[in-house]
Amino acid sequence: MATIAEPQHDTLPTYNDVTRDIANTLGSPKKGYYVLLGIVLVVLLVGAVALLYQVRFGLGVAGYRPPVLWGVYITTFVFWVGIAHSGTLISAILYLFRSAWRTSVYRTAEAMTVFAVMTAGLFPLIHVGRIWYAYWLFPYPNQRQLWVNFKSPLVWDVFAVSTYFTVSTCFLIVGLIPDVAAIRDLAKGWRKKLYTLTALNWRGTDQQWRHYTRAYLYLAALATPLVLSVHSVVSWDFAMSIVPGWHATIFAPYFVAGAIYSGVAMVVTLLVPLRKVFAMERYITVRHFENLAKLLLLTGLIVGYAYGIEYFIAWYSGNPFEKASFWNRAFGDYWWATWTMILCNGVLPLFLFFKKVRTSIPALFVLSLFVNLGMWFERFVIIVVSLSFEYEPYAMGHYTPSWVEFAILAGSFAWFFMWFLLFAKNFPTVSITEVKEIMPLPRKRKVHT
Amino acid sequence: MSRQKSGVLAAFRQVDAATDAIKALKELGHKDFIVYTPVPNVEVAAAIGHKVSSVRVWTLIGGLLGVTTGFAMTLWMSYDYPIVVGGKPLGSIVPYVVIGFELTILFGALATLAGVAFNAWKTNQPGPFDPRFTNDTIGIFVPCEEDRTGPIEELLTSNGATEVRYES
Amino acid sequence: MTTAEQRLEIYKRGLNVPTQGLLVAGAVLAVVGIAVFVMLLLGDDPGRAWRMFLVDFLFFTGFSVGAIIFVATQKIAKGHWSGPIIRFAEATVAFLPISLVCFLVLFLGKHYLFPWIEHPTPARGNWLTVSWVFWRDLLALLSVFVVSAAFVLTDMKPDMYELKDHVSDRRRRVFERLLGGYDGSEEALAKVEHRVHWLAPLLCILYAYMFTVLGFDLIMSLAPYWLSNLFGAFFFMGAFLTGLTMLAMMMVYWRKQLNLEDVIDVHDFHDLGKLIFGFSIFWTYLMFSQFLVIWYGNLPEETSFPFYRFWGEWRALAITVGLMVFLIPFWGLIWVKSKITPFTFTLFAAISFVGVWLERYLLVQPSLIEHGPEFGLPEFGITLGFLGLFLLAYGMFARTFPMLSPRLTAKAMVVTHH
Amino acid sequence: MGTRYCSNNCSYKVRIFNWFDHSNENDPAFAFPDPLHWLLNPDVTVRSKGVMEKCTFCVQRIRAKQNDSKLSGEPLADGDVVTACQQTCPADAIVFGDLNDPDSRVSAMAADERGYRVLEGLNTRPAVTYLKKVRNTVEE
Repeated sequence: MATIAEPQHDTLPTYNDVTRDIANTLGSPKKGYYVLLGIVLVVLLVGAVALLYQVRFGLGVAGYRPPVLWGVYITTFVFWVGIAHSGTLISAILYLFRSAWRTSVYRTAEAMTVFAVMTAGLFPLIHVGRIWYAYWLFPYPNQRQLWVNFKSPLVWDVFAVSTYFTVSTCFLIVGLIPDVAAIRDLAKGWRKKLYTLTALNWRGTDQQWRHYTRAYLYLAALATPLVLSVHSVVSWDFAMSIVPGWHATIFAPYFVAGAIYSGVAMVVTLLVPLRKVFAMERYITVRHFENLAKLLLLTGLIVGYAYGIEYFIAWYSGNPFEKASFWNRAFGDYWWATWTMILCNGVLPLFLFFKKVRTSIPALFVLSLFVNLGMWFERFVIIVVSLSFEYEPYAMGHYTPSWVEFAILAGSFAWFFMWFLLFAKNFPTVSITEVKEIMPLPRKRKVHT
Repeated sequence: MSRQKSGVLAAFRQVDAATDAIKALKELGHKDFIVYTPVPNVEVAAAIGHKVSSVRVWTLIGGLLGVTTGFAMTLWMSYDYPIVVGGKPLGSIVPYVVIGFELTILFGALATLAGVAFNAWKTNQPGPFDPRFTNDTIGIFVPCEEDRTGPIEELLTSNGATEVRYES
Repeated sequence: MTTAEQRLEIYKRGLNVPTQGLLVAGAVLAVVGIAVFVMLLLGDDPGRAWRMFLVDFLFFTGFSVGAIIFVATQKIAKGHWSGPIIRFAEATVAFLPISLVCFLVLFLGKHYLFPWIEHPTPARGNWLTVSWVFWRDLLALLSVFVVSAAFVLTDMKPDMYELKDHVSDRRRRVFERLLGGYDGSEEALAKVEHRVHWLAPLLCILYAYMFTVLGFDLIMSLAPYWLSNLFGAFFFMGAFLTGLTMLAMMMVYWRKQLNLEDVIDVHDFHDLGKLIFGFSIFWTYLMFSQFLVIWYGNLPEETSFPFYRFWGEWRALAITVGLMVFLIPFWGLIWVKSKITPFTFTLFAAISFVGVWLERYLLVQPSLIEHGPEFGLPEFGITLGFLGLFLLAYGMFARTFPMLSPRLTAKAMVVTHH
Repeated sequence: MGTRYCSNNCSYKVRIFNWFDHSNENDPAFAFPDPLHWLLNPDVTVRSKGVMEKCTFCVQRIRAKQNDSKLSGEPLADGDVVTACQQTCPADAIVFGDLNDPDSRVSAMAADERGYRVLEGLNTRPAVTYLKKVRNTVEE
């Protein structure tokens, strides 16, 4: 199990402190919480109305102009799937690597994963022309005796994203069980009933732990290749086609790195206020942020590498379509989107080489917002700009999103934050059990190390 | 849950005290005691000496089932509804790897869950519980008859139990 | 816990290592290899020798640097567990000067290797011309080698200082010269640590970019109209995997030679085994990512390269590579038992190692010849020659420098001691 | 159900998507009030919103001829099927037929040295072959 080389805090909290401090974050919300929740619900309502409007009148109310038939919706889909990835990285991959620092941040990341996939999953539905036939995507026996086309990357997507949702939800719930049991034993009233139900009779017996720790390990081992595969499959939605700017072998790892990059940024965005509001400074320290910053730097560098290679190979190929496509990205109609992306994802993370930036929480927070922005634009550039400028000059066009798309985009953030707010007040956003796990239990004999 | 057993319930604050007590209990031939810990602990697990959980067999079988299902389903459906798309062969292994892989993970994960649920149910140990056991206290419950608690209580106390009581 | 003297006794084992076998074997193989190479150059098919020379240059340089990159990643991730085995990886630095010479030699055979000399690609300007490729790749190699050397040297300083009183005068003089101003003080140590943590990421970044350039120039350009923008990453991650498998074999070898059973324990096998397992999967992932996209896109200019290798005369070799780098290590190393048993651990590492060698062969050769694979004296002779040179360099390093780092080993033992 | 993926991947951008429900008289986007409904071809359905379309090479005409030939027992001859565009083209510039039949007129013309296909380099093997203009290159 996890061992620690150095103490994480100046004075180690006791087990009792941990349970108490984290349990204190639950229940009894203040006024600000309701105000926030209210705002979120209003925005969500606006998004929902926009969606209903679009369903009633047809997709034409969005800003699509041929040849750009994928726009903000797919951009946002990829964006949210990407956000989801860091959660699994932090919870599963770092678990396998036995990184002790993950313990106090992984729950937030993992909850974020589940909610981000829930948000992402809506977008393919919002995006299709006939949402009421969405079930056609699944291979089920039907009267017409036809099956889905397994050669279509969109069908892979259905399998990948739904698998990802299932597995990351399992992972979150399994991780929650001992924690919920711990708060169950403190709670009163209806919450006690809720936690008793969700703790599934967890008592922490030796037999329970024996199976639990194994299962957790295997789930982590399964989630690790899964997280690589999901965004790879998403990237293959693009790379399988021969659209210039889409057809690239580097897409899979490049998208995965980008996904983790944006996801870590979102974790930082969420953790900074959360730590403040919940007074979690003792558990989520600057060291945690620095480690997150290092992850950001690493993935940011990979993304930067991919940008460089893409442009280089576009030139190296000597293929006029590829060349033109990349030239258009940088200097065409959408130059502003491309340069936003390059600046936010390629240049800004370089500041993370400085320890001062890595250890400054305000700086990291601001940076994380820029990264989120940059990553949204990255997908926008890849999807919209490539589509607007393909092979045939007669079929080139310009796309500007409509108010419906913006409303639904805003609604998606509201939807995500609604779940997160509800989660944060009802379930521990810092893992009680795992934070304890990296702290030594008291002993009667001294151990020398 | 089956009928609650009666026996001695002890609370420990120190991990090595608990492991000493477990070792001592095992030496006396006790087998069906229950140890409650707030976190999984390697020392405690080593002292009890359980075999590795059989959950891994579930994961493996689930994964293999998943990969088989993935390829079988895609290939069979391609030939059952034969339509050539994009000039690709009807049953194309290359893209079906994706489906095969995803189902491996899905089935593997679900089988792991089923495995942990099944094993936890099968090895369920009914016994008294104290809310502190999920917080900061290690608990040991030794089932025994009321008139034979003496030596067990003494063993637990001498190894460092902070609290010992009889539960029926 | 051991006392200071007991510890010193352990570290002395890493100081006086038996290198006779390595050096003799290395010298014999090197002589044989060079003889075979020269003989072939004078024969009627010098191209065959040059092609194999390129394959082996890529393979041996790849895993030598790959092993050092592994060290750098350990420094970045603060993976203290690897302390006792770190020098076995760092020792490959001794091969880098030889690699550099091999690179220079390689260009003597340029006309047998680079099709773009006879059929230039003007669309790319001067990018694929002898002088550009030569200077660019030389610069790439030099930058990686210099930083690698600086990195390894810095990491060794405290160890050399600590052990300099326990070695012969000759080695002592070497140590003292290399130590520079290092005086064993707290500040000096802090400076070393700082430098290591600064050089490690730099080395990784350089490695990624420079080996991408090498992969593009020395493999991809052999089929001048084929391209895959993941190829650079595929090349350097494959090299990294061989770095790991080489380290695995070295770890088992030195553990036995130096009686390090008490220092290198089950956990090290398990950890390194997991890494090899993971990066085998990652190799497969990168391979599949390229293949799927190319297969699906079905553009003639892209498909020629993989299809030529996956179907027809090369098919058997391609399948062998897939088995050796992915399937066999996957099913071999998925079990805990096989990872912690030295025999199986070495076996699967070796299979993967040789598998990547075949993979390099498969990447290079079909671009240059019209017929199927051929394995004979030239192929094995030249490879054994490279192996000999590598073993010589490695043995010379082991003769001179401490193969067990006192400070890193001590750290590892503190951390893994539960 | 309208993912529009096929259009994205179409190098020729010949696909048309139905953004609104032009055929539904209860919809604000209804486009064919009396007498405009006479514009519509009775042989094909008007698609609802969310459906992707492209030129089908007049599949309704092909099917009709196929049925005729089945009923009469006589095999389809080259030139039996005439597409709408072919029928209306005053210059007879469009030829339709079975490319799989090596003896058909269209096969012969496609094999002509003047024949070229759009974006041939992409290996998409389109079914439409154009014939180059014959130019007197000596004078130009």
